Amino acid sequence: MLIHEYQAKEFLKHLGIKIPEGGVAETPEKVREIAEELLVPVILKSQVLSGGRGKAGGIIIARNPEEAEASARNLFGKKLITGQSGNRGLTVRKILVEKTLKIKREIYLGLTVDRRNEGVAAIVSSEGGMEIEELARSNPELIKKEYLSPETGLLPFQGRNLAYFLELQNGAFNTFIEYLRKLTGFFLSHDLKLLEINPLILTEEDELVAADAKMDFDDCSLFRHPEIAALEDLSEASPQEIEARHFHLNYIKMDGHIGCLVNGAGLAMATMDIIKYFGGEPANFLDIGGGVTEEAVSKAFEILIEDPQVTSALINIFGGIVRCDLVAKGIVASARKVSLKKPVVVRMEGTNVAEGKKILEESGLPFHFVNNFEEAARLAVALSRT
Amino acid sequence: MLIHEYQAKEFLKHLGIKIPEGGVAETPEKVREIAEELLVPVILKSQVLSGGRGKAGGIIIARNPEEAEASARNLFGKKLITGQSGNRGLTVRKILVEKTLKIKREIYLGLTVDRRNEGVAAIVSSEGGMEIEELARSNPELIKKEYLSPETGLLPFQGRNLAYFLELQNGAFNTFIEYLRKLTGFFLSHDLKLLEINPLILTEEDELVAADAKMDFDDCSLFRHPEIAALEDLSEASPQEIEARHFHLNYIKMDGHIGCLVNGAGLAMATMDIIKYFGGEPANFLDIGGGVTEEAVSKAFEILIEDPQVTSALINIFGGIVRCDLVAKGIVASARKVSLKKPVVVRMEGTNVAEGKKILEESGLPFHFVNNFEEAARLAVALSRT
Amino acid sequence: MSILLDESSRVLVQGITGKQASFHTQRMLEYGTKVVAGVTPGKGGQRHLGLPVFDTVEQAVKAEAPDVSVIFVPPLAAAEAIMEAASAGIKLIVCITEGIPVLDMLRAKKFLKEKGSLLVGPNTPGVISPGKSKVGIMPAHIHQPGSVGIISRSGTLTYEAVYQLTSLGLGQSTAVGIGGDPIVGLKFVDLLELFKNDLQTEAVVLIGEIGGTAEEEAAKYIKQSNYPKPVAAYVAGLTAPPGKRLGHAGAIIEGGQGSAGEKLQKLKEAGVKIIDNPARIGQTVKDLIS
Amino acid sequence: MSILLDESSRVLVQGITGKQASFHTQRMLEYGTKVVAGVTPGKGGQRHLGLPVFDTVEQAVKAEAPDVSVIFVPPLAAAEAIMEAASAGIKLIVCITEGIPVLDMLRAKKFLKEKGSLLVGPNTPGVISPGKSKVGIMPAHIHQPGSVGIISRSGTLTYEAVYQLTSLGLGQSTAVGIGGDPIVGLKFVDLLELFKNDLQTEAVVLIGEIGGTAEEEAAKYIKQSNYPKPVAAYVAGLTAPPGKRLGHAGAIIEGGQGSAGEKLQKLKEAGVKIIDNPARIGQTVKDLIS
Repeated sequence: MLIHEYQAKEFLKHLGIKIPEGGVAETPEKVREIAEELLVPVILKSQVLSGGRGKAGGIIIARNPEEAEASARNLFGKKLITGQSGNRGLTVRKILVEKTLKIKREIYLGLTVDRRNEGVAAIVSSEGGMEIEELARSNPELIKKEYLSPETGLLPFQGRNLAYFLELQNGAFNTFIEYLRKLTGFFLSHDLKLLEINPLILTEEDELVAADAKMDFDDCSLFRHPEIAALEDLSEASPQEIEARHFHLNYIKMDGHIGCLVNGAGLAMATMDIIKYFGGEPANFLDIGGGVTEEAVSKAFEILIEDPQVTSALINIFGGIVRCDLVAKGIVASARKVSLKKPVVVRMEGTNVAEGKKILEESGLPFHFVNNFEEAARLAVALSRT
Repeated sequence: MLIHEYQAKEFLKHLGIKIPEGGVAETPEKVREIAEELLVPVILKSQVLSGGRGKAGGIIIARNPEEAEASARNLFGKKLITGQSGNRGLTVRKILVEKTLKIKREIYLGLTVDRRNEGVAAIVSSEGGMEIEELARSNPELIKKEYLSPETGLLPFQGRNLAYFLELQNGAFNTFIEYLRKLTGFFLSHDLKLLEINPLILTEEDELVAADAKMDFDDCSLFRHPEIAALEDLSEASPQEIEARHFHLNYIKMDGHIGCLVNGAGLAMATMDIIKYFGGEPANFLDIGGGVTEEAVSKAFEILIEDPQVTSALINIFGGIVRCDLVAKGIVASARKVSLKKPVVVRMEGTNVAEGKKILEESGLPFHFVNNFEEAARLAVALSRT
Repeated sequence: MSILLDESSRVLVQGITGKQASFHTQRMLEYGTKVVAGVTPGKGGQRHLGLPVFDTVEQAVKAEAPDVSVIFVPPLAAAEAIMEAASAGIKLIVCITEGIPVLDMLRAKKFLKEKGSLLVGPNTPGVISPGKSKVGIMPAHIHQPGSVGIISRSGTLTYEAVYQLTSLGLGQSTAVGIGGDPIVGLKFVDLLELFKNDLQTEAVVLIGEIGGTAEEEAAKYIKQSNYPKPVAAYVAGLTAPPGKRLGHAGAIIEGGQGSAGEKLQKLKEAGVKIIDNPARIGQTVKDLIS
Repeated sequence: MSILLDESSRVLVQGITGKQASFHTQRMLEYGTKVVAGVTPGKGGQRHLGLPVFDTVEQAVKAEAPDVSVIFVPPLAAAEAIMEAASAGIKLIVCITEGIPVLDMLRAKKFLKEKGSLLVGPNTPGVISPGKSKVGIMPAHIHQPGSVGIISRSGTLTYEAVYQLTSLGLGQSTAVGIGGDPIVGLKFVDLLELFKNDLQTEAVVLIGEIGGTAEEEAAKYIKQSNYPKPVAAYVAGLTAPPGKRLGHAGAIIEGGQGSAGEKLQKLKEAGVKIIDNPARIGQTVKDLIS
């Protein structure tokens, strides 16, 4: 779970890590007010849950309070389209207003769970401000990693290895190690998956200041961190996505025309893939999961079939833990409710498949039954075009 | 470094581990006062740094305050001779006065650095109150161990394994695991080598109460625990031992007649052994160490030669880091000061041996030079009898 | 021969008295799996589904000598259950639980390395050696004994693959779900190595998905070892949008890495037969063998 | 051949700019040891005793490719220095430092197990393969190349043993101080194993002392492996009182265990030649060989 920059910076502040002076505003007037207090050129940073905000026009420097207010007026309500936002973009609802810094150097500092090495990687680069994956491809020699044990955290020599790599001096050297130690402790105690300070600024006064901050928490750990779970911002989620979450459905909206309802993440991906393979475009990823209820199936079907972009649907169930009859009941209830008009292709196998098909057939609703996975996909693609 | 039972119990109390009600007294009147407050039969426990206090008569039950005062009057100033105290015994200066407990069961609970397995062992037994080494020989099936990693501490299943082994029920089950978790945390954060609660009492009210407590801290770690170092009780150390400590000399008084001054622990032990081998008895263990100063050598020589039990001395130096000339200077200074009358055998090898011997020879003092280790020992033994 | 499991495997169920565990233990017993005991702290001494229940794995090991354990305990205690099993000397641990915090798994894996136990999962349907032993939650009836080894990061997609194979008359030696989490126990490489030495196995199917580098590592291993048996692979998620987690905690394209296309490319270069159409997994393997 | 060290060993000194380290580095250089670099954080880029100084072991490894490191850093940082060396890929770490907290050493040893480096010490005079390389603080002149391997928990007592051997014309293949602390790296058993395969070594001398069970483990190993070379042993502390720490942190008889008598008994039963009189170490070995 990603949190906003301003929220991440609150955590940094509590840890004793320097952040720029500033505040969060939800109105242009408040932006001006904060700018007036800061007394100098300020930077306005749109608080949306995505990287690439700068390129998308979401970050603006203002030389005085008036300019700040005017820029903020433009930003609020604007849809930022970034590499990760999809075509709909992300609406600017909050702006972080900060004092600009006198920059001597920009550093990258990141902590992440490293799947390959099965440890926590502390990563630094002397080229802050760039995307680290980009840099890893173009200039790997500018990056240094240390692998930390989740039990011991940062060992002193690992901090030194990184600080010497960055060629930090005197006070900044020790401050950097201290920051890293605190961040590692926070990372491990709060179950983060990713923590980035990019850039970490070495100011002309030789202070280290976190100019940006990204924190991504492990969703699976939120049960033990209710205070983190409470920070979730659902303002960008569609009503469908929020409803799906409520029913523990894995639903992701996409741009195609064929709605998919599948059990299991792998089979759901494969269903999207086969639609594409036969020339169609999936309208969504939807994994109803193993412990699904009839009610949740109903909701799942409703969400996908009411999507105005959807012109046909493909239901692909391989009953295992999930019983086909339960899925069938849920679909029928929902299809009746929405007075189904779109073509729906059903492919079912596994646990209680006969009972499931019987329920669908007896409903009198216009389902297309296809036993073969491939044929089902072909038909759903064909039907989406009629 | 061992601390007293009452000090160890203070730590337990801070950790939230139940200890019997009571207090420490240094006078019989104070003992009576505490006994009056406790209102029931009390137990008087002599606070000396040794096990086996019960057998030595250092632990007494008193049925009323008068009896408590009378018993305390007998105890204060008494010399307790235990298995670990040596013949001189340990003087009772403080008495811990505690309410007696209604005992349902007695449990042994210990944490120790296990040299063989190179981990921290948590050890329990359903037979509390006995010495664990004794029990390990006679009834090993009554003991269960779990090895804890110094990084993770107690894993929940390890606590359960031990608690089920002890057949604890309900509240006591969970309390036991909680105690163990806290004790492990304390052990690891405070650098203990041994922590024993023996017995841990299960009372008739099903509460777990630490009836006794032993804590031995790692001397090497005291630099980072000044608050622990401050608890050291030197009241039993002889002035010689305190002086030796002050000069970083490893000095241990023994019961023989031949004083030893050696560099290196292994060679010092070997020197004691060879004295014994030739029928003598060493008066002390003394390792002057590698980083010794001339002044410390002087002090070392003074301590051993002024011991009234000593009838001859053996100086055995194998110069490595330690230079023979430095040792010689130290000895000469000291020998002059005490106007040496006892025979001293000197065997020197290694770094600057020629210079060392020259200094000793030119001092005009009556040193016996022997180059051979064996001959030196023989002579020292012979001289001790004249 | 098969790998990991055979007729003699003695299975312990951790968390046996739970609802899911009870249901699936019943199914395993019906399949003929030698389930010998269960563990639920606090319920030691009881019997459940006709099996003895113990408070600790250690007690269960002492009494019934299981060599495999299958874990159905909730996410917050599952990593610890893995460590408990390893500490008690269980050789193969199959963790069904989904949703274990990733740092818990890092700690558990470090622990496993010291103890030397093998882990399958977490977030796996389990392992089955058809006709011999089933340890997990997969529907039994779709399987049939045979010569194809299956290694998969997915649950239902594995069933799909097995179903296709069985429909074409191709049985399976062992099917292993390695789990959909970012940090799992045995990976493609480890299992390829086991299948290599398994006489019963003639060909191996890898079912990968987006995220991580397990498929790339498999490709490297296959290439470097001149893998002696034919391997076919399907990788799910060609249509997956970057940065989105697709159901499995481990199924996410991060920082431009872990896409299906990249994985397929590497596998192809290693000489693996690529399956483009997930409806043709069975047919592809059939063509590959004959 | 010798063990652990030979002419080609490239040695790094951690904490090189300290007083003790400087003194002994000078001695090592005089002996002909290939000291190639030093590390002192904050002094990288300087030169000391003609050697390049680096801020981190990693930098030193990159520049000078040492395969042995000798540690002279203070107790509070020494365990960490061991981990730093292991992390940087140093194969043999010799830790001279005395007084490292025991829990620090437990952590360091766990770390070493993961990295696979060998540790000698702490609280050791070091290792010397006479005529080839000396890594430590032992007086060089008493040694001479030869065929006796020495493994000892003590410093000066080792010098005594070496002196006796050399005086009788018996040289040493390698002399290893394993250290006087309760938790050390290589133990008697590990080094006996190395000496077993060393062609230069004809006989081994063990010098033990009270405390712990290293001697008992050695006895067991010698017995079980039918150790093919003659072994003689002296164990210091027959006169040691129980419960008292005799100089070395590890030299203490605890709970009735770790006495010299017990150790000697076990070694005797394993067929080891027991040396009663510490002045006869050399003579005993001479009799044993000839």
